[in-house]
Amino acid sequence: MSDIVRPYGDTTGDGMVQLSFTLPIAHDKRAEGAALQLAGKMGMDPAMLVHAKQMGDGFTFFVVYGRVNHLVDTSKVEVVERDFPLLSAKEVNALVKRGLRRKLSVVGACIGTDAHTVGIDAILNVKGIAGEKGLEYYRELKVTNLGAQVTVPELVAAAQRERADAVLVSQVVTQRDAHLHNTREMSAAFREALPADKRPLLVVGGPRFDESMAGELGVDRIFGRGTTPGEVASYLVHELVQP
Amino acid sequence: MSDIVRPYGDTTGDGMVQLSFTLPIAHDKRAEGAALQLAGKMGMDPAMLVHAKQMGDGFTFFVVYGRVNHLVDTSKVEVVERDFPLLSAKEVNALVKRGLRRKLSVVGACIGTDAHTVGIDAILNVKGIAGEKGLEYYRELKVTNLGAQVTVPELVAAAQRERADAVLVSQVVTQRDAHLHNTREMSAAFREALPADKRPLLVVGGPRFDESMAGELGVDRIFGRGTTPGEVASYLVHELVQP
Amino acid sequence: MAKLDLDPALVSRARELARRAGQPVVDLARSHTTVSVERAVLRLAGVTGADPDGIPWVNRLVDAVVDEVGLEHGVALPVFDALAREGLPAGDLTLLAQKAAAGSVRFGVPTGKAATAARKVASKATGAGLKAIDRRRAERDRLIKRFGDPKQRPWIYLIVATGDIYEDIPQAQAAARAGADVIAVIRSTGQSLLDYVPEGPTREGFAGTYATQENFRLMRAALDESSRELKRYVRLTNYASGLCMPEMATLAGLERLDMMLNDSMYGILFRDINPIRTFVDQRFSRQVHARAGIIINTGEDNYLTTADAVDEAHTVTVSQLLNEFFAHEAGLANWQLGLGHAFEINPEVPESFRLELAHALLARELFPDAPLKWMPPTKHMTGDVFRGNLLDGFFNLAGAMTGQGILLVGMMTEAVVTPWLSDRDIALQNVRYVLGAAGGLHEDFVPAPGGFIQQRANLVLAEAVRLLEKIEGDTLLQAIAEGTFGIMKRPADRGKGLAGVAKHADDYFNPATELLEAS
Amino acid sequence: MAKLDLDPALVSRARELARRAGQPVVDLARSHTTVSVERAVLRLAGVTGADPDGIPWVNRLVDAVVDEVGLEHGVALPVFDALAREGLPAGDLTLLAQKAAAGSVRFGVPTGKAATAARKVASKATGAGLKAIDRRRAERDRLIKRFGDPKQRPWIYLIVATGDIYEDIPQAQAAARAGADVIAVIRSTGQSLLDYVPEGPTREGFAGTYATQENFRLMRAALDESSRELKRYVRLTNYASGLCMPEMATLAGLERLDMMLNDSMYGILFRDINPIRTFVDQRFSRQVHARAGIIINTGEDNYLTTADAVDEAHTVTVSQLLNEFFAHEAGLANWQLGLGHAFEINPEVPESFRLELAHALLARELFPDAPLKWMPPTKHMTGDVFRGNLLDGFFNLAGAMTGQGILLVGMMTEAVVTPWLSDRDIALQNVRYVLGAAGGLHEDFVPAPGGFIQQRANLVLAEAVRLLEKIEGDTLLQAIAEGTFGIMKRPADRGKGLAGVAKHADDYFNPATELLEAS
Ligand code: B12
Ligand code: B12
Ligand SMILES: Cc1ncc(COP(=O)(O)O)c(C=O)c1O
Ligand SMILES: Cc1ncc(COP(=O)(O)O)c(C=O)c1O
Repeated sequence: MSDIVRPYGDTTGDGMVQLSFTLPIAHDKRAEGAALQLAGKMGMDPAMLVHAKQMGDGFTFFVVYGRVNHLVDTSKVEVVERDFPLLSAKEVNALVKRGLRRKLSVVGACIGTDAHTVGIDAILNVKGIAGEKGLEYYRELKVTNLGAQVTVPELVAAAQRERADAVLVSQVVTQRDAHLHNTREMSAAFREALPADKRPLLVVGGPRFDESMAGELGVDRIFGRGTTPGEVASYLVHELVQP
Repeated sequence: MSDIVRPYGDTTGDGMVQLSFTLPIAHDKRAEGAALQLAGKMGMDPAMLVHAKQMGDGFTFFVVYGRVNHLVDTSKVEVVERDFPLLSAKEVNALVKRGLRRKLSVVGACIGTDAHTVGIDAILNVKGIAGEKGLEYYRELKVTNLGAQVTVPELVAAAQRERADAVLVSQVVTQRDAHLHNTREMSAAFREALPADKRPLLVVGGPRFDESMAGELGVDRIFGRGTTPGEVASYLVHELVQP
Repeated sequence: MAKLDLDPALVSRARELARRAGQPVVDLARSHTTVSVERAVLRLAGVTGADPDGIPWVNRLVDAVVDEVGLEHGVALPVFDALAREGLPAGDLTLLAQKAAAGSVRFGVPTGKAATAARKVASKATGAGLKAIDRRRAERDRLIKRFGDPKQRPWIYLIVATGDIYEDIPQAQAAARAGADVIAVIRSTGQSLLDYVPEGPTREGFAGTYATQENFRLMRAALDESSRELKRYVRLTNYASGLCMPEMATLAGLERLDMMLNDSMYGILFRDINPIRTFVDQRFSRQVHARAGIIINTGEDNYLTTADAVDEAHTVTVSQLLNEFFAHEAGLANWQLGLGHAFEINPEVPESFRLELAHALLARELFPDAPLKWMPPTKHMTGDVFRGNLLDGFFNLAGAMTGQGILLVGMMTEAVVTPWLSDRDIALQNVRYVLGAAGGLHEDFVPAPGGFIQQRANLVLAEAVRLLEKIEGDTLLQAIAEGTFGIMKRPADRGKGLAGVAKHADDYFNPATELLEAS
Repeated sequence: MAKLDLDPALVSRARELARRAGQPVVDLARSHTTVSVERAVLRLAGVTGADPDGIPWVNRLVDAVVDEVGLEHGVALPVFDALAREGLPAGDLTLLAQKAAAGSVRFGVPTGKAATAARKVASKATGAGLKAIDRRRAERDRLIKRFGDPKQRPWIYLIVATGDIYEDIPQAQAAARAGADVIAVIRSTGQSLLDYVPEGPTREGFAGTYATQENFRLMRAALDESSRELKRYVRLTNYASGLCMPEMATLAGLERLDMMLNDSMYGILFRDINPIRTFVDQRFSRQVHARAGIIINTGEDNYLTTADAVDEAHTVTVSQLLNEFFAHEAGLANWQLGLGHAFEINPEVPESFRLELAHALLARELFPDAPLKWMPPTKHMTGDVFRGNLLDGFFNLAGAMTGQGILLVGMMTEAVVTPWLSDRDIALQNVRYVLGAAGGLHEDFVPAPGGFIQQRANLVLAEAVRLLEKIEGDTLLQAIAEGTFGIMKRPADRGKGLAGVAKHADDYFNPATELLEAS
């Protein structure tokens, strides 16, 4: 099978997509033309403007259907594939015990003004998520969950106090790129506070991260939507425990 | 005010749009990467993949939100603006009577295998649409509505028989560009059957036409979604009656 | 169950009026034949295939007979007489057709012994066709027993419409996997006006796929595979409608289709097919459906795309009563009557949802044993697909609250395109949510006594009775001519296909009808 | 109206238990003060503005007093005493604050005549603040009389959350024009943990706009304009929550906000604010709301984002009963109690919609005179915006069928972004459709006697009573520490803002509380 695919409406190769957006202009023929111009610039041709509705004084919402001419080359897709084996809790415990000869210390928090703890709790708390227990359940992991709205200095201090092997940070609010700013601030603080060889593994997670941005944000790994505790535990063992 | 605008999510200039499509591949990380690749090619950056759902064996549906970088230049928008005055039924009748000294003959039909007559009936029948009466209601217009699934030869013959000043054709089904094929076939047939000066004015309409394609399709005018009979009558007078 | 407090006397009166309005049309149907009825007979007798131009041999054969002896005697006698004269065995009818097309056979209407002999062979041959249909029906019963019926009512009914049978198949299977209980393959525009059934697998329909025997077979086989995989018998639907209605019914029986769109008036109103032609074809096709155990779906929903769903609600009721009468007369049982109606009230109308509930319950209570076919909003759908999906959800809810039998799943892109793969998935998710979350809500839905819903339903019933009284006085053909249904005016002496109709001669013979009416 | 057949004795018992569980907390609140309560007093007395770093003068003044004499006497006496000593008129409190910040004023707790004098001036000054609030309340009454209340229940409540007051304003006006009856300006993340109220108009919030007196004023003025245009009084909502709860309540009263999110436990559970701090602040802020004629919105809906909406449904009921008790004790009338609950059951749960109806009706029947605040699905919303809009439609329907008072409009992009302009428009269209098409359906909604819905509602009530019994035995603070609500464990000696709490000294004096409790 070829690596090249196109969007599929109801026939192979038809290239059909649906698009919606608002333009800050009142609704008239010119506005519809403007909407089609945007669709055209996005590569839709032909584009059918199927809905236009003015909102308030000077905004119009549009729905456009049509064919895009772009080809998708699946061989050129870059993804962060899981590059470590998925382990059971038992295996994680055994490997930590054998490889580290002490408990592996994990410090977690939701930093900045973000107060969404459900995600980090899903990873850390015994309760876990999707039928998997969280990291607290792992006998050989020592988990310190700092909760929400933790400042970066507090986090760095806690990591030092707990001799953290890994620091797990959650960021859910993304408006104005809050998650990116906070993550950068956090990784910079660790770089400043600790020499490279004393620095804990830095892991961030949240539903709207782009997993390929780890390098850019100065962290070791990013976990996105639908992460499970087992994946995180397996990753920690892979990175921190000599086999 | 500037002619340049960008899509608006919740802040001026944020450029935010929503996109959905299906790719003919099973759902995995690579598929998500492929979806983001497409969004990237459409000019979305950053693009957030917010939903992915496999359908059947080898298809995945995606929803993507994000910023597009394209600018919309409203001064470059090309639209078919109404270039004739909008007349009342009274005015239409008066002008026809004075300018033509006979009834203006209109032949309407839904051609090809298309059987959607509601649109053409809305234009032609007395009942009309959106509170406006249809062309049959105009005393000085003679309307022959051939109904649905009329073949092109039947239409040409009827136009000759009725000495049509204008032929009004409706096309609603657009799958596989049926409306475009049928319109081209129709205009070619009239070109073949009649010399240029005997040819009736050719008008097509339907909800999914691009009004700027008249030249390409060999017709004099295209009417789209939400056309009213008054607009059509005014256009006919503008084109066919000397002032 | 009775939530509307309908007056039983009024209900009986409505049925009686429908019977009286319908009977003259039945008499018409019993005394006429059409080219398609005759072709259906030949298909039952075993004629298959098409000439190199794609014209089926049944067409060539019927045309040849009609050319020489006319249609009024039926083709069975001339054909089996010629077969005997040519010394061909009954199995070689197709060969006879080929010869006839080449002009090398003569036809006449046999009399006496020749006629008796022809009659006998004809009955045997068409009887074999009916037996094949019986076997497919038994097979369906076996498969349903093995795989089971859908767990829930309403059954979930989805359309595929790519134009290409080989794209349709995987889409249909995906839909079945996602929860569809019934798959309908929409036909190409224009097919209903073809006076022949195309042959073979096809890939070039517009907004639908050609109905051919081979396409029927391919899709049924694919869905049998899905049924096995899903442990649930997935039904297949097509259209017995248009100029070839009787043949479509026959092919559906032969290929084990499970439901067929089949209305007594749709072709007249929406395809401008001649009324007599339609009523004759319709009766024969229903007799075949009755025999084949096929559920029919009638088309009242369509009226509400051209007429207003509030003003003309009673015309739907009237048409349902007529469709019921014609169906019973043709031998269909109540469980085979997928009477149509639809959620087509303008959503801007105040209390539109409660009006929908009133109309849907009225149908439910008038036809308690029929698996009503509940059609989604189409007319008031727009390019606003977000609103569209919401409206479809309320349609699904109305279906669940009023106990509809067959839920035709609405698509958010109704006003935009024929359904995309993803539209179907989104639509099924919508249905699953509504049935899962509110499937039992009908228990708590008790229209207030004398309240809005009861009043509305009783008003519609009263208007229906009033209209039936008028129709009974004027005749149904007159009512159709005047635009009573879907505001389409269709006089009895106009419309397509009238040339293919003939009044029976005294010696008219149709072995299929005889066998069908005997059973 | 009673559709659930609840046992009145059980309902009374639930209320009595809530009273008994709540009373110790009220006693706590009556015997403690907090820095924010004291700052609120100074705001009522007329201190305004902030220092060049943006720290309000009320903070500088309270901090100065606390530094010298501690919090336990209240700041009114030390401040008005100092004012007198400085020879400043009562109107110059802000000047005093500036001096205090510069370190040029000394504070002490006056006694005897000085105390009596300070008390008198303090009462007069704060009384002037309360009178300003009274004037705003009268103004609201006038405007409502002039422009009218929304025609329908539930009121339609929409959020704006751009972070920039100048983007918020046109969006709020557009929403009002599209049908919103109430506009809530969501606050920036983090504001609730600021121990001061920012000043001036702001443009840099994250996922919300800072609550400042100036932003309140700007938005209220904009909505007054909309009210005039639309001939319907458009209400404005913000948050009396977080470390500055009492001050927010005061500013809301001064700027004629109409509703405030104000819960007795939200800050404890979801912002990790110290329980004592919260209960003290909460009582004062509610006394101010009572005086200002503001409707409070409680936060039980939030529990269902962290706890399961079926398993923990009874914790919502328990919390509503506690919120009701605390509110009445603080002087709020039933019409001011926008008790919260939400449509948060996993939509995959069988009969989830009927379960929602049961829960929503339970709240309705337990609090017949309260304008319940009905919150849309959030937890089970996903990036599938098509499904999201559908779910919001069923949420709207449940709201209409169960007579909710304030409908917080759900957005299809809940799991994606803070609402876009178009999301709000789509959401309002959804509400309009549901209320227009099915607004009267409650008439036909009659839960089957002894059926699914009645059983469920009665079970939740029984579980609530059982939990209240346990809380009454163990104390509410203990229950909170154990994670009873929203499965968040919050011990009474932990959490933010504890340093800002003090037990009243014997000479504690708070002129505002005295006046509020006298009225
Ligand atoms: C629950 C919730 C709340 C609860 C939070 C309770 C709590 N203790 O966490 C409450 C009600 C308090 C709340 C409040 C607010 N919320 Co909120 N909330 C949500 C909601 C409904 C669900 C989030 C959630 O719990 N998801 C479930 C968890 C399990 O998923 P997850 O977080 O993605 O986590 C998974 C992965 O991402 C990953 N992961 C996450 N973190 C980490 C970390 C590591 C190390 C790893 C390895 C993995 C990992 O693994 C997890 C398990 O699979 C979302 C909407 C939605 N449906 O998504 C809005 C949402 C997140 N909230 C939002 C907002 C704006 C707010 C407020 C700021 C609104 C306001 N101004 O008042 C407030 C204030 C909160 C604040 N200061 O941060 C916005 C954010 C918009 C944006 N994109 O910027 C959302 C999207 C809603 C919206 N559309 O407006 N919220
Ligand atoms: C009503 C309807 C029907 C009715 C038609 C009844 C009749 N007598 O017309 C019935 C039920 C019979 C029907 C059948 C079918 N339909 Co149909 N139908 C519709 C529906 C619901 C509404 C169309 C309509 O009436 N609109 C109202 C009129 C007033 O609007 P309009 O046509 O746009 O006309 C306005 C303008 O466009 C303009 N205009 C139009 N024509 C002209 C001409 C001139 C000269 C001028 C000046 C202006 C003008 O002015 C009009 C007034 O403003 C649409 C879905 C939808 N909601 O849009 C599907 C739809 C058009 N149907 C569709 C299909 C596929 C079919 C079928 C082919 C399905 C099948 N295979 O069985 C059949 C067969 C029809 C055939 N052979 O053509 C598709 C077309 C898909 C596509 N884009 O290609 C649609 C979009 C539904 C869908 N999503 O699948 N249909
Ligand atoms: C009863 C009935 N028959 C037939 C059809 C389809 O007809 P055609 O194949 O002529 O488009 C429909 C359309 O939905 C219908 O409702
Ligand atoms: C009762 C209540 N108070 C306050 C808030 C908001 O709190 P914060 O401003 O701390 O984010 C909410 C959130 O929706 C709430 O429900």
